[in-house]
Amino acid sequence: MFKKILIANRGEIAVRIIRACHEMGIEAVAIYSEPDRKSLHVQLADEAYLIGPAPALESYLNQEKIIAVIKQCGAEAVHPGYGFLAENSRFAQKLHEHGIKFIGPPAAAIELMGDKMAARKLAGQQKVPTIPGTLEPISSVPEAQKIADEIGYPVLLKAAAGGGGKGMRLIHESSEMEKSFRAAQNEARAAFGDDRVYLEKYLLQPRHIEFQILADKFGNAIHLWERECSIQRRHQKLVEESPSVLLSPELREEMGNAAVRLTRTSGYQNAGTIEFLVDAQLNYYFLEMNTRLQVEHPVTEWVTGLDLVKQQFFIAAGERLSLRQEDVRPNGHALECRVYAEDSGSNFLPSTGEIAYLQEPGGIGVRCDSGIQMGSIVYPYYDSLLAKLIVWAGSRREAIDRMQRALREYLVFGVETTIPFFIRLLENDDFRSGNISTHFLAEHKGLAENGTGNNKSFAGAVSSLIHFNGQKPGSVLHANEGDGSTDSKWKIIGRKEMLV
Amino acid sequence: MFKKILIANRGEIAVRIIRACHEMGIEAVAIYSEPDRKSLHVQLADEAYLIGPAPALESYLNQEKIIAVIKQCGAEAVHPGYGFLAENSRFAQKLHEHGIKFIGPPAAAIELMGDKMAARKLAGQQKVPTIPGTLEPISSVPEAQKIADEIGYPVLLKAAAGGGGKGMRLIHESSEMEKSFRAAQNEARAAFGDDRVYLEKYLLQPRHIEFQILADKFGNAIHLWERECSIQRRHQKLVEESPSVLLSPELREEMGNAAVRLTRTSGYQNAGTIEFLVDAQLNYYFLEMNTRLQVEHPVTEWVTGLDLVKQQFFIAAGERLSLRQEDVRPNGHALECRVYAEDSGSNFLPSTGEIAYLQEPGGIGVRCDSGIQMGSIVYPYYDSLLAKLIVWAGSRREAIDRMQRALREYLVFGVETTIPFFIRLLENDDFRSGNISTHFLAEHKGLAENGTGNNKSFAGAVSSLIHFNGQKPGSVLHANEGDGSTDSKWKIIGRKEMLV
Amino acid sequence: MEYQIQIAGKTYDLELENHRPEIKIIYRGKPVPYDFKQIHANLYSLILYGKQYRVWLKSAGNGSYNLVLDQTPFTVEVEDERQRLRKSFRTAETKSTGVTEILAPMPGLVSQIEVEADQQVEAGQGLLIVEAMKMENEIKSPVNGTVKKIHVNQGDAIEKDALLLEINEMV
Amino acid sequence: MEYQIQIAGKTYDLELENHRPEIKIIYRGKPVPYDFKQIHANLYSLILYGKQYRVWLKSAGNGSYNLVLDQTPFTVEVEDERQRLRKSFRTAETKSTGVTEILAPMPGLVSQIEVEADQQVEAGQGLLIVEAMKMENEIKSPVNGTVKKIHVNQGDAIEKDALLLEINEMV
Repeated sequence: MFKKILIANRGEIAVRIIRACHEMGIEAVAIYSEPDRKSLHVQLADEAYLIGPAPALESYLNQEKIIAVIKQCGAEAVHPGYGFLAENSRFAQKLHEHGIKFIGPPAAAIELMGDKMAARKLAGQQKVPTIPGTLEPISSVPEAQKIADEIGYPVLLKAAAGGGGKGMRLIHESSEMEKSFRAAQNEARAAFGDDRVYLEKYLLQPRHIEFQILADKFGNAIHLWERECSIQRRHQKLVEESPSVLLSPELREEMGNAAVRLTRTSGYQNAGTIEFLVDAQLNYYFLEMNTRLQVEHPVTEWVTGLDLVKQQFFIAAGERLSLRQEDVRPNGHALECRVYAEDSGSNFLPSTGEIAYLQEPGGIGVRCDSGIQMGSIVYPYYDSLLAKLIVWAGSRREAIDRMQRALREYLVFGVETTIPFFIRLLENDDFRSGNISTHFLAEHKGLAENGTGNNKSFAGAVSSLIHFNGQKPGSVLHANEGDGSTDSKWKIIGRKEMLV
Repeated sequence: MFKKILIANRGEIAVRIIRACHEMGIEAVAIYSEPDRKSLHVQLADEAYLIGPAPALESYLNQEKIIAVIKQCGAEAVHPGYGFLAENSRFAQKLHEHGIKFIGPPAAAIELMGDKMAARKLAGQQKVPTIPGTLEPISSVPEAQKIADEIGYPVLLKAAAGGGGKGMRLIHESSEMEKSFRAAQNEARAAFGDDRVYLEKYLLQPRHIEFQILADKFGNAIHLWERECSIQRRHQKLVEESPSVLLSPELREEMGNAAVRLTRTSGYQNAGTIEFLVDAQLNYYFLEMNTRLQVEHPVTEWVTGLDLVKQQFFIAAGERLSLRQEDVRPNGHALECRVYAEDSGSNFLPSTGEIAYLQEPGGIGVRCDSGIQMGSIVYPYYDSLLAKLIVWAGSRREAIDRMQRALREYLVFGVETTIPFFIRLLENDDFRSGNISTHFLAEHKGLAENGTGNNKSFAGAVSSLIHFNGQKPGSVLHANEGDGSTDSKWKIIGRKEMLV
Repeated sequence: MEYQIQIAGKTYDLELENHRPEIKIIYRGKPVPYDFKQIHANLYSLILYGKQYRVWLKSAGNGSYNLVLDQTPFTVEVEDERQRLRKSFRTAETKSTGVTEILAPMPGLVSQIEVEADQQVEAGQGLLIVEAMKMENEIKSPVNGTVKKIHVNQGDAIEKDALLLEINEMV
Repeated sequence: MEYQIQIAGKTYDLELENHRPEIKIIYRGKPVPYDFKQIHANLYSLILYGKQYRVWLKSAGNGSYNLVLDQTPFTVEVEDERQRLRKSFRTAETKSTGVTEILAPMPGLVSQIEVEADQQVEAGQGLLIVEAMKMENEIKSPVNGTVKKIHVNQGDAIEKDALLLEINEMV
């Protein structure tokens, strides 16, 4: 096993990987940009090296500098996390040439499966259904309009090199094509340095269901069952769970087998994810493969009992998978909410600033994967994911109740977060009954708005008044001020007044 | 199900119970003594009532006041936690008379099984082995000396009403009896208001293994398998785990059946624990029953996937056990470390003060049940348990590695804690190989001492010097200051200097 | 002293009585049993009629407060009678000028400006695109009107609440 | 300026050079690459030769520090040459008086006093019992000697570091 690993990432995922290192007695090396000097991932690492100024291109995406640090500190392997260089085949190739292990798939597999169009072709060959659309990049607006007319609106424009919703646009009619085509190309170029886009039919009421994959270099590949990630905003996931309430055991097995087939034939190694869309008639379509660890990997970890990052280390170190498909027996229900620094009340606009107060939830069945601490600064330079809250329980219903409890305990002040949104979401009857799709938010617009909290307004008024007068001691209520009966006088008054 | 529950406790266990309430939509009512006004359990509750000044007798043990608050707030049931009134049959009886549910066993079962000597008698009738010793209270020193001579030294003096190591004394020879007898009586009287003591043979190399029990009012009783709690100081548990590495499947099943038999015949209801000692020859002896939720219940929760506090609510509300014995299938390995405000370097002396900084560990497989937050004050009035750190992993070895990782992340400053001790304990080869007994600490005295940390002294010297000079900016090392080779100049210097 | 407190569309009239060292709050003629303790900087625990609230409270000056109460945000105005009088007077004077200022909702980079000066815009129409956290965020007009002035250029790095452009509101 | 720093039984001679705005630390003639940043009140992150340490640091005044470095506690003395000289002089003057003061290791209640004034005691012998957190804790003599004076009575509530008794050390 490796003795020292460099983590080419920041935030919660860097912390996640450091934890796996420490549990295996591996030294964890952090890199950081100038504004990240005081970040949590730096403090938890064994070694830390400044890599450049704030812009990612000059720091977390700066391959030359990262390789120089690897040489300097003597790390034997690099974990890229997700985002940044995680799906960059040239980086993987360059490390390989320097004799450094890339903890991820071989460069060739990234290139093949990372190219959304090539992956679609491979799926077709393997008789895995794909969404109707183009298999080649589209070079012009008129061409796009022609193809869209053929497969029928609405259609989705997607980046060939894409992921995470970047470079993606929904088009309802021909007249919208020009503006969206440009925007998708620009966003794809900015995000991936590759402006190829393609077209897919836009499914109605689709559900996003993906299968976690592990494959070693000996040709063994297994899946760790599915995650449902249908709750999204701007084509980015907000809530993930495992298992999905939608799948029958038969369909689950069929999709799992399809995912393993695709993984094997692509020469894939390490952890990866095969994403599907499933429509209301339970037809499933291969969407794309993510050739890296996913943000939402913890829900799979909890139902299977496996540590996916450790599995990645074993595979990258050349070990054989220690599990057969029949050994992977999922148990219970896991749910994840992504805590973004975003204001759900203002269309999920990013929110920046200092984390003035932080209290993360704990107790039974709660896991918090956090990249922040009290005093952390949330900058506009990077992704707005602060932390992930994951819960487990014996049933989906209990998991939702537990998540509600944990969200209510979770105090983050100083920036806006998605926590209040999740509290409202988890109260929603459609969500609770599993009646969800990737269009859920569009169909439940009210959920994004902050509530009025009328029943607490009196408490708010009193708090403000006390503070206004300098927080002088109040008239403390002693237990024995009541007369001992359930009808104590002040209590009746209290109840009435609170209902005004 | 109950709509409102009052929690007659404080600290981490009150927080634990509040969480179960909130996950079930039950309103949680806290009580607090004057110094506990700002405690975490108060802040997480839906309602909170001042119950009296600091001394427990005037607050958390004040039955009249607690019952007055219950009447006042309209709670339908009381959860006593552990300690305080948890094993007080008179309190349970009084609540019953007021029509309030006591979330625990019936008063008669507390009285029967809470009396250590009566429980020993019952075990004998049920053919469950007991430790050689007396079945009646001992009234005088000469009587004690006579019996001890018969069963052979060393012997243990124990409080009939006891628990938690209070009123317990180890006696190696006849001459020690007088002083220890008085001390045990005094401690028993102070702790339980009952100074009856009895004698037991002191086993060599015994291991403490206990079985978690659930029983409903319809006569159904099951066990949730075992916990091993052999790592103790002053007869109080420090580390607990499930499963125990000692037991064979056959012995485990036999002890589980014995535990269920004792539970059934005692008319017990709700959650409880049957404690055994197991000697080096794998003989097991019934030790006592704890007629309440145990501090260490989370390790059972994690391997079984059950929420024990919710199970207590269901049973107290008159529901039937939803599980049969064959439904309880433990999975993986769970480990708990109790974070006490004690200085292990000074013989585990209590440490008090303000929690000046707190950062609890998170991430995969980690559960923190905490009663504190940053700014909390640790008072000398109550038990010194601040929090419990629980981990789960697929194997014991991985669980220990995970616990090590979590302990290293765990920052508590302002009071001394047992965290540094646990870090040393978990590195110990005997502990790692499962070669443990209740005498482990006595046999590994070095573990209690703080290490010298020589390899960090240079970093300590530099930190102090910088601070002494007003924390001026340092000569920041940029990644590109190295020459890009593994032999960069400052690194070689650095390594050498750090080894001085 | 009497106070008027506005919160969540409601107005509460509360009276303060100073019985040193205690302060009594009177509502509708009856004392309000409360206990308010600071937990950490801006975090407080309020126990009111036995109910417990965790209150995040930040003063915005002049009796204005931003509050988060059990995950619900509030803005509050506390005024005594004198202040209320003065304020209502001032409000009457400075009645809406019909100009809407568009402020940056977050720090970022102006990646595209979609309108020109004097252009007519409708409520909901895109005005410009700000890039932050690797996402493009379109800033939309909250009103119908015409663009009065554009204060930023494409490529500008902007702070939160920077003035981006002004719109003459159509009446 | 040169400093001598004592920690964990070791002494480091470090030199400070002031190159505003940077401060260089020189050890054995070579600059020490470090970066020291405050995270929260007494918590710091030190990066030293690339290694990262979380440092809890509290000044006890006069160059004395209590430190916790990755869960290991240290006490540190920082002295410049002048202070060192003065201190060694002072130490020589106030050379041990042979009296050992027994201080309370924690707050609590004196539940029993096991010795009397003028009684001879051995190292390890119990002196008194302090009850705290519901546990009885026996305070033992660290030295051989005779009890000089007992400063507390049974039943007294005591603060941490309260003077409990004095022992005349046997030489």
